[in-house]
Amino acid sequence: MVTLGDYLIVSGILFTIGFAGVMVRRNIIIILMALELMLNAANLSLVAFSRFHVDPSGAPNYNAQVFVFFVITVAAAEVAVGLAIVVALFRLRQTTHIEDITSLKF
Amino acid sequence: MAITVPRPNLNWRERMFLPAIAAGLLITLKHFKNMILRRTKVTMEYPEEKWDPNLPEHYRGAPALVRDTDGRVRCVACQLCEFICPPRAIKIIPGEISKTDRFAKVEKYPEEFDIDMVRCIFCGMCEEVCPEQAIYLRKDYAITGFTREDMMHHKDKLLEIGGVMHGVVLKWNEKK
Amino acid sequence: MDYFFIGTSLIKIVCLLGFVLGLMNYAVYAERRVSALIQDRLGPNRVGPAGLLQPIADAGKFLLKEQFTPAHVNKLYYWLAPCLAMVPPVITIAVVPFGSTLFGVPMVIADINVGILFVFAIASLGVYGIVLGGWASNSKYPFLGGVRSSSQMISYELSLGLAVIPIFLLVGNLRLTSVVQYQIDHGWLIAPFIGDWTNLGKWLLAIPMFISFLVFIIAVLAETNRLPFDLPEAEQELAGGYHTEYASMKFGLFFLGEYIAMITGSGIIVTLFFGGWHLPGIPDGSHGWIFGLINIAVFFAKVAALIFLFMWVRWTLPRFRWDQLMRLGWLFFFEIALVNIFVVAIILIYFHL
Amino acid sequence: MSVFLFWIFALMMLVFGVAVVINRNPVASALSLVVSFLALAALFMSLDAYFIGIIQVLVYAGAIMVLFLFIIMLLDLRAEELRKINWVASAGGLAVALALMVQIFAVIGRFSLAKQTFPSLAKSTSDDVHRIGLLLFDNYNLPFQIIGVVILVATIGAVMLSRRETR
Repeated sequence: MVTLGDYLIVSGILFTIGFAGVMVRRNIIIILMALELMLNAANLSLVAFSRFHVDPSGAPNYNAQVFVFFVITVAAAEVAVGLAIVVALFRLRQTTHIEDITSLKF
Repeated sequence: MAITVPRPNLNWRERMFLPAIAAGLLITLKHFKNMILRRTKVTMEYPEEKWDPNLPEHYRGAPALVRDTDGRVRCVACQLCEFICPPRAIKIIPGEISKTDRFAKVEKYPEEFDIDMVRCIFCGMCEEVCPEQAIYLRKDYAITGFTREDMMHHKDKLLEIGGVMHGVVLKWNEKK
Repeated sequence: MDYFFIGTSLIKIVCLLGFVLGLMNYAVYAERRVSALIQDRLGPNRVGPAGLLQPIADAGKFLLKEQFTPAHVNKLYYWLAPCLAMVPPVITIAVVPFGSTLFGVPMVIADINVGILFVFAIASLGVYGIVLGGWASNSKYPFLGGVRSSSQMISYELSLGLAVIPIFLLVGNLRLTSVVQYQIDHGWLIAPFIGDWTNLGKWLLAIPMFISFLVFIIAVLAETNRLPFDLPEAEQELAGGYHTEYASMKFGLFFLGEYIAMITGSGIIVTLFFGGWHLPGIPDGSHGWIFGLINIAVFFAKVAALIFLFMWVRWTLPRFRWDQLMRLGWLFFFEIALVNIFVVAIILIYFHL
Repeated sequence: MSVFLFWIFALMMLVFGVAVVINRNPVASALSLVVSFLALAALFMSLDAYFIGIIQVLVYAGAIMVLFLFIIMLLDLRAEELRKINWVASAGGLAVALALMVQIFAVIGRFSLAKQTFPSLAKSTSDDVHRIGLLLFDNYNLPFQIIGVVILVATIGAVMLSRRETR
């Protein structure tokens, strides 16, 4: 049978992959994608905990799923703003490489 | 100089576009309905349904050589049609009629008479120009072939299409 | 494991898939005939009686043509894109209830409690085939088609989602079978006053439901790239759009995917607004297998009628310009669908429907 | 069967997650991320969270990733593939990530509940949309409204940022 630990480990590995992506890659868009991976790793463990924590009535604890819902919504907003910033940066500097964008003021 | 076409000012009902869309849909539905009820004239479905009975009197189809009532080829190889033919589809090799022949006064007959149906434009000028009324545009329109050679109408093919034509015979007439 | 469930599900999947693929081929044939009739022509009538074997000839032609891959394309994605275009609409059919019951087996492949969300989720994946096809072709016009397609789909998905919320305010459930059951009990949602003629609330409800229907059907037209909104493949401007570089069966998959999307879209519209398999006066499948078959036939007859509507619209209306399409989606349909939700909610509370 | 499916989808998610990071081509990265999210949605469904799974596909795969692809294509990022890799920085980043993973494993290893399997639910087809909706509009009403404001602000921000400078 699949245990809670299996889900947590998979979630942890996914988080690490996302983290490594943020650390290693130098393209802003890829970094944004890796951030999404990290958010989803958190979502996975939240849903796993929700399913693990069964009420006396026999239903999973939906509070965690509400949190996941919030995370997804905020992630959507974050991506919209993030990509708008990337487009604005690209218009100014013609690059999405973070090593080319080192000055604080344009 | 550019001409600025003024945009019409639409009132609110026209601005909704829905009545216009509905009217357009009704028009296409009317066409659909008329087609279903077979009220619209449509293209003839050719191989099943032939045009033959409705061909007009002076339809210009494939040009052909005709024989007279005595079975003689009326062409005298004067080569006027070859000369007039706009796309130069006609090629005639005349042959001489020997002095001893009954028709020696005719002098020439077409030894070979080729019409290249790839080139022919069915203009009817050969028919118009022929002094002997030997070439006619008949009502054949299904002229097909797999090769260019198939599309070359030789003398016997032309005579086969042409058949027999009644009426005046000038040069071949013995009495004249 | 419930072997009965698995067995019946497999039979349903195979039968429905076969039927829908056949329907798709004949939808292509019907499109050609209907367009011809609307334009005072005859259409394909050579192959077989009245041209009925034309789809088989077309399929044979698609399959036998050379599988040509241009040299400048991104090979993997170029081959992947047509498959991606075909798959989502086929998957979506799984949740549509296409009949009542037959021998006690419900005639829906997956009766899940998030039915309509599933439809939207899978339908939103349909854009990848087109975008990828446009991008992998590595050529101007397909690329423009792909970019147009992605922005168009994002714009119209909003209206699509908002247009169905009034229905779920009424039904109180996302399950598509309960939508059908609600319509059996309370009348079809396109005309909720039927059977309850004296109820003013139902007459008022008919107005927002009709608006909802209009917005939904227009959004479905935009999602399936049918003609007033076929900007991604506009022949006159983009030389065919995202499938310019495709030939033979790869083009065929794009082409047939569009028709399957049309069938699926019609099936969902029928389920949401026209009572699904329900026809007043005909009992459901629990009264005998003959009624079960009639219910399935009724469903597909309604789908066919809607497909005819799609074709009729296609051969009547001209294509929108790009900025008009965007303005229409964002500034008109989005707002009208949003206001519609409030109107329905007010009617529901005021009349206790 | 469910164990088999779990590992299939978990492996799929992780493999394509790695593909996101190591692909040089941004379009390939974005598509790998889509596949990874689809597998994640399957994992959510295996945890009986149907609503969340579908929302995952609808929002992430259907909207966010299309937006990513759209931006990648709009900016035409293919030229960036040829850049040289800074191996020292990459190795450092990987080392930090590995340290984090070791730490996570250690924490989960000590977590006693992690060895238990999931308790069974009362009925297999619970109406989770209904329950989540009730919670959302009842207990979490204020956060829900704040989320609405956040989305509004994000929309306005995105429009302002992507507007061209008019002089």
